Amino acid sequence: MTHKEDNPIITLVSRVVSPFIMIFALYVIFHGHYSPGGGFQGGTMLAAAVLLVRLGAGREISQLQFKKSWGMPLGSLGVLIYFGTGFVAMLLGGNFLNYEFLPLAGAANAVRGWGILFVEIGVGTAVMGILVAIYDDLLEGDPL
Amino acid sequence: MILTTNSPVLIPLLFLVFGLLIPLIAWKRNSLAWPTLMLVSTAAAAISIYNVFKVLSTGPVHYHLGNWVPPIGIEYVLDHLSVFVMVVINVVAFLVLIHAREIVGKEMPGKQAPYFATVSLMMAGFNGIVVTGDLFNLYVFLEISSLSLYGLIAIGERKSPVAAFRYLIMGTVAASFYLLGVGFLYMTTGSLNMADVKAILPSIIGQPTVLIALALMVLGMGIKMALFPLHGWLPDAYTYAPSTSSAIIAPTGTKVASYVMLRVMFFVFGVSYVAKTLPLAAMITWMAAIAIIYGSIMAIAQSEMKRMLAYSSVAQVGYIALGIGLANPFGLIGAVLHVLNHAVMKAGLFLVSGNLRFKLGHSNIFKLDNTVRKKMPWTMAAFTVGALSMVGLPPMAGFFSKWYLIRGAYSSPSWTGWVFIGVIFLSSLLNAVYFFRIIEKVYMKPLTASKNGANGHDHNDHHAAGHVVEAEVPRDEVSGSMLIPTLVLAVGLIVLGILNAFIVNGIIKYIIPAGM
Amino acid sequence: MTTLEFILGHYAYWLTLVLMMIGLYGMMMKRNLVKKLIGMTIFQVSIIIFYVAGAVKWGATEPILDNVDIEKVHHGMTQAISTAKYINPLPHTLMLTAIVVGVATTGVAFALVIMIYKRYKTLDEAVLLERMKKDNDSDN
Amino acid sequence: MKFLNYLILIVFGGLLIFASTGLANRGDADAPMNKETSPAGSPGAAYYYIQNAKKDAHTDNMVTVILADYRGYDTLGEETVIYTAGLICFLLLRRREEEEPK
Amino acid sequence: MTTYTSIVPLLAVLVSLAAVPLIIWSRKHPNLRESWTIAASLVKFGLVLSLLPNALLNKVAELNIIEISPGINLALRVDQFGIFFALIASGLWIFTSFYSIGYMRGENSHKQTRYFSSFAICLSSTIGIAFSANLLTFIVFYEMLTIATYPLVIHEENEEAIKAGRKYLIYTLTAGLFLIVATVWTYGIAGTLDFKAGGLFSDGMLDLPRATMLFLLFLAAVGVKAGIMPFHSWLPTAMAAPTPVSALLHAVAVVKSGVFAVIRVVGFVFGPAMMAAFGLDTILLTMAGITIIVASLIALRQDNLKRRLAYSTVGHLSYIVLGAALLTKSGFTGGIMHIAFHATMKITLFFVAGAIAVNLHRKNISQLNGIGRVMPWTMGAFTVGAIGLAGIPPINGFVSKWYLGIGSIESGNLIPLAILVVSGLLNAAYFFPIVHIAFFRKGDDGLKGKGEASLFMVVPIVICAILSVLFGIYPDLFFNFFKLAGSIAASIVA
Repeated sequence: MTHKEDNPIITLVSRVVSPFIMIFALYVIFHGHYSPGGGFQGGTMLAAAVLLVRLGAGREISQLQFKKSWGMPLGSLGVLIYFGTGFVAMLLGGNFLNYEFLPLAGAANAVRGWGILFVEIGVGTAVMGILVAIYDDLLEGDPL
Repeated sequence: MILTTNSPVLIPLLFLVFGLLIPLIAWKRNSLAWPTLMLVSTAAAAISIYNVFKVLSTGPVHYHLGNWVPPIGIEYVLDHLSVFVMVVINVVAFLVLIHAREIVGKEMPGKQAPYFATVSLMMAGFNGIVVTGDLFNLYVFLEISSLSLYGLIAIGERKSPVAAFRYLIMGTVAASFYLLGVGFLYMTTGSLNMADVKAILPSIIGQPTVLIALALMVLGMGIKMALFPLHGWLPDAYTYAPSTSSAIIAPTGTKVASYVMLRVMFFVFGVSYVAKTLPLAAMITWMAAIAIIYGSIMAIAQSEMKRMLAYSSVAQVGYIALGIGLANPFGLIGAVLHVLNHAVMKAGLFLVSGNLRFKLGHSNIFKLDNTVRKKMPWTMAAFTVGALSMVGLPPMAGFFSKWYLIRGAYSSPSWTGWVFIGVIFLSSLLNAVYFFRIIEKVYMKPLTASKNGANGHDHNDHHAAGHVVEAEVPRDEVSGSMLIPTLVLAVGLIVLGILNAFIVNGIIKYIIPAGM
Repeated sequence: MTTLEFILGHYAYWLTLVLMMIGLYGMMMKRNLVKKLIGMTIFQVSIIIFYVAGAVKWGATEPILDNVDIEKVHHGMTQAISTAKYINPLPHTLMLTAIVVGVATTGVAFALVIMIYKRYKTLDEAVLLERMKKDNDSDN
Repeated sequence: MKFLNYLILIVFGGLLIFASTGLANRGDADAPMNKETSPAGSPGAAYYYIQNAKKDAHTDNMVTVILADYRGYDTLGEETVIYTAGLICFLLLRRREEEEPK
Repeated sequence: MTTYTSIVPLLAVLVSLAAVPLIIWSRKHPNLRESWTIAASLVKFGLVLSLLPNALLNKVAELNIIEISPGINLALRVDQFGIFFALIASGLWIFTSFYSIGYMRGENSHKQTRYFSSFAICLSSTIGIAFSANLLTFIVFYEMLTIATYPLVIHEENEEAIKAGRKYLIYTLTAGLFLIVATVWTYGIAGTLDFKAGGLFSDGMLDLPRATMLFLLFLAAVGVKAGIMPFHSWLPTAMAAPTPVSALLHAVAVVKSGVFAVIRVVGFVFGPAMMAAFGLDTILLTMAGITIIVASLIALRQDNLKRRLAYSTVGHLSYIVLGAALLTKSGFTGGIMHIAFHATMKITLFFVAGAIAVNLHRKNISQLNGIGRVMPWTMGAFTVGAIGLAGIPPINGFVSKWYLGIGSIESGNLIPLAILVVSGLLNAAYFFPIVHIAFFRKGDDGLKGKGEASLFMVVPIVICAILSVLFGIYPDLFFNFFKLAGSIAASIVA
C-alpha cells in the first residue's frame, strides 16, 4: 500500500458500488430462510463491500466508512449475539441453543425460525467485522 | 438449578464467552484482563470438580444441545474419562494462570488483554474437545484450540513465528486428516455421533473405508500429540514460546490430543477393532517405544532447559501412547494416570524454567550454578521434586505411572512386553542422567571456575570458593504469586503419588472400556 | 454393479484425492512458505470438495423445500416428502463450517508469514533456516 | 529424501483411493448416509433433516436449519474459530496505541 | 504366630523424618540442631525397643497405612527379622549421631544442615525397609534410601566425591529398576507381594528358566547394595564420603539393607525349598564365595585405611549372603547374627579411621606408625574390632562365624567352610599389620603433642568395642540377638 496516487475513477466506482453490495448482502442474510444464503455468505459480502473501498479509495477515505478500530468489537458483538440467543434460551430453562424457550410469541417452530434469524444476523455481523479486522491487521505488519 | 442441569456445557461456554469479553473489558486497561480470566478459570476448575462428583454419583451424563437427540443434534457426554481429563486440564491451567500475571506483564507488556483472551479461547477449545460426543463438533473445537495455540506460540521470542508456522502447517494437516477420516466414517455409517457410530460399525466391520478412516484419525491425533516420528513441531514450539504459553500448552495440549486418540480408538472403534482387525495398537506401541528412547536421548543433548523439557515431553507422550497401544487394563490405567502425572510434572517444571527466566533472564543449563539455589531455594526445591518424579522414584507420582505401565507391558501376551519393559527401564535411567546433571550443577559449588563460565571465581580451594559464593549471594526468590503455584504442583506430585490407588479405584477403573 | 458403474460412481472421489495429493505435495516439497500455504489451501479445499461430492443424489435438487412439499408440511404429512428429491444437506452444512475454518487458518498463517518476513527478510525455507542459525550464533 | 517424499505421497494417495472404493456410488439415493434408519436402528440424520426441517423450524432452507439449529453449536464454535483468527492477528500484528508506527 | 495392629512401627519410621524440618528450621543454631538429631535417634531407638518384647513372643505388629496400588497396601509389619535389623540400625544411629557431631565440628565441614537432615531421612528409610510388609513398600523405602544417601556421598563436593556420587546413583538406580521389574514379575506369577517366611511362591508357580531369570533379577536388584561382586564397585568409591557416613551407611544402613534384602529374597520370597529346587542356592553360594576371597585379597593391597575397610566390608557382607545361601538353620542363624555383629565391629573400625583422620589428618596405613601410643583407647578399640573380624574368640565375630561353619557342615558342603577359614586368615593378614605398626613401631615427629580425639568421638568408639566383646561373650545380651536369629532361621527353614 505504499504506492498510492488516488485514481478518481476507481475511488468513485468503489464508493458507489459498495452500498449496493451491502444491500444485496443484507438480502442474502435475511433471505437465508427461503433461498441459498445466510450469515456467512452475507457477512462475507458485507466485508467485501468494505474492503472494496479499502482497496479502491485508500485507507484514509475508507476510515470514514468503517473505522479500523471497529472490526474486533463488531466481531465479538456478532458472536455475542449468537451466544446470547442460545444463552437466553438456557436461562429460560431450556438447553443451550434451544430456541423454543426464547421469549417470543408464536408456535414453537415459528420461534425457532426467529431464533435462526437472530443467529444468522450474529453470524453476519461477526464475519464482516472480523474479516475486515484481519485485513487491517495484516496491513499493519509485524510490530517488532 | 440452571447451573446444575447445564453443568456439562458450562465450562466451554464460560471460557468461550470470556474470550469474547476480555478484549472488551480490558480494551483500555490491560490490567483487568488477568483478574477476569482468573475468575473464569476458578469457576471452570470448580465446575469440573463438581462434574466429577456428578458423574461418580449418577453415572455418565448426556446433554443434548438445542434439545435435539443425537444423531440429529450434537450431544455433550460426561463420562469418567472426559471428566477426568477435564479436571486435569482445568486445575493445572488454573495454577499456571495464577503464575502467569507477572511474567506475562514482563514478557509482553500491553498485550495482556488479547493474550489472556486467546488463552481463554484455547481452554474453551480443549474443554469442548474433551466433553463433546460428536465427531465433527470435536473437529471444530480442535480448530479453535489449534488456532489459539499458534497465536500463543507465535507471540514469543524472535524465532517463535517460524516455530508457530511449522506447527500451523502440521497442525492443519493433522486436523484435515481427522476431518477426512470423519468424512469417510460419515459416508459409510451415515452418522457423526460417537456412540451411534460405535453401534453401527459392527455391521460394516472390515470395510477398507473404515480402516483408513481409523488410520487417518489416529494419524492426525498422532501429529497433534507429537508422537514420534510426527513430533517435529514440538521442540521449537515449546522452546520459543513465552514461558506462560509453554507452561500451559505442555500440560494440556498433548494430553487433550492423546485423549482424543484414546476416545477414537477405544470408544468409537472399540478394542477388538484396533487390536485385531487393524493391528494399529501394536504399531502405536512401537512408535511410542522409539519416541521414549529418542526423546530421552535428545533431551540429554540440549543445553536450554525449556528445550530439554520439550524433548522429555516427546518421551513422556511416548509413555502415554505406549499405555494406549498396549490395549490392556493396566496399560490404560498407566496411560490415563500418566496424563494426570505428566501434566502436573511438566507444568511444575515449566513454571520453574519460567521463574528462572523471570529472575535470571535465561534458562540455559550450562549457565546455572549453585548461586541459583541460594537465590531461589524454593524454586529449586520444586524443580528437584519434579525431577525425582520424572525419574520415577517413589513415592512421587511419576513412579506409579511407570509401575502401571510396566505391569501393562508385563501382562501383554507376547515377548514384546519385555521389550517395552526394557524401554521404560532405559528411559528412566536417561531421565536420571539429564535431571541429575542439573541438580548437580545447582546444588554443588563449582568445581573450578573453568568448568562453568557462569561465575568468575578462580579458587583452587573448594571450601574457599564455596564460602565466597555463599557470602556473595542474597536471597532473590520470585514473588508469592509465582512461587505458590510452583510449590503446589511440586507438593501435588507427592500427594498424587501416595493417593494414586485412590484415583485409580475412584475414577480410572471405570474408564476401562468393555472387551479389554 | 458393473465396473463401469463403479468407476462412474467413484471417479469424482479419486479426482479430489489426487487434488489432495497435489496439496500435500505443495506442503512437503515447496520451499517457499507462501507456496506451502497455497498447498495447504488446496489440501483443505479438496477435502471440502470430497464432502460435497459425496452429498449428491442423481436427479435431486438443492436442499430447499419446493412449494409442493411445503404444502405437504402444512397438512402435517411430513413423511410424504420424498428424500430422493433433495441432495443430502448435512455435508454442505459441515463444509460451510470447514470453509470458514480454512479461511481463519489461512488468515493466521499469513499473519505468521508477515511476521517471519519482517524479521528475516525472506520466505525461502533454506535461507530462513541459515539466518535462524546465525541468530543462534549471535545469541551465544 | 525427495524420492522418499514422493513415495510417501504415492503410497498415501493409493491408500486413500483404496479406501474410497469402499464408498457407495456417488448419487446413490439409498447410500448409507441417506438411509432412513442406520443398521443400528438409530434415525438417519440426513433423512430426518429433509423431512422435518420445515416442521421443526418453519424454514424452507434445510441447510440454514441444520446450520443454525440442529447443529447450531458447530456454527457457534466456528464463529469462535474465525473470531480467534481475528484475535490472533490482533495479538500478533496490531501495534499498541501508545507506540507510534516505525 | 499372632498378629496385632499397632501404630508404633509407623511412628518409629516417621520420627526421624519429623526431625528433618526441625533440623532445617534451626539451621542457624548448631547446638539446637544437633540436639534434634540426638533426640530423634533416642526416641526412635526407644520405639523400636518397645516393639522387641512382643516380637520375642513371636507376636507380629502390623499396620496398613494406605492402599498404594489396587490390591497392594503400603504396609508395615514387624516380624522378628525386621525388629532385629531395626534394632541394629537405630541403636547404632545413636552412636553415629554423637560421633558425627564430633567429626563434623572437628572438620568444621560445610552444609552440616543438609548433612544431618539427609542422615535422618536415611534412618527413616532404613527402618522402613526393616519393617516393610511387602515388596512394593520395600521398593518405596529402598529408593528413598538411595536418594537420601546421595547428598551424603557427595557431601565433600570435590571432584572425587561427585564422581563417587554419579557412580553410586547409576548403580543404585539401575538396581531399583531391576527391583521394580522383578516385583512386577513376582506379582504376575504369585498374585501377592507379602513377605512370607519360607517363600511366597507355592509349588508349580515357577519353572526352571523363569525361576532363574527372576532370581537373577532380584540378585541384581539387591546385590548392588549388598556389595556382591560384580555389583560392589560403587562401595569403595563411595568412601569419598565423610567417615561417619561411611561408618553408618557403608557398615550399617545401606549395605546392611542390601544383605537384609538378600535374606528377605532368599528366605521370604523364594524360600529355601524353591531355592534348592531350582539350584538357585548354588548361584548365590558361588558369587558369595568368590566375593569373600577376592574382596579380602584386594583389601590386602589397599594402603588407604578406609578403602581397606571398605573391601573388608564387601567380604564380610558376603559372609551373610553365604549364610543365607547355605539354606540351613545354622547358616541363617550365623548370617543373621553377622548382620548385627559385623555392624558393631566394622563401625568401630570406621570410627577409628575417622578419629585418626580428624585428629592426625592421616588416611594411609603406612603413616600410622606408633599412633597406638598417642591414641591408646582408639587403637585398642581398633584391635578388638580387628580380632573380631578375623573371627577369633572372645569377640562376637567368632560366634557368627562359628554358626556359619556349622551351617556349611549341615548343608553337607565343605567348600563354604574352607572359604570361611581362608578368609579368616586373610582378615588377620590385612588387619593385624595395622595393629602391629600402630603399637610396636616408632612414631614420627608428627605425633608430638598429639592426644586422643575429642570425647564425642572416643566414647562411641570405646562403647562399640566393648559391645563387640560383650556380644562375643554373651550373644543374648540386652537384645537376645541370638534367640531372635535362631527363631528367625527356624521360621524360614521349617
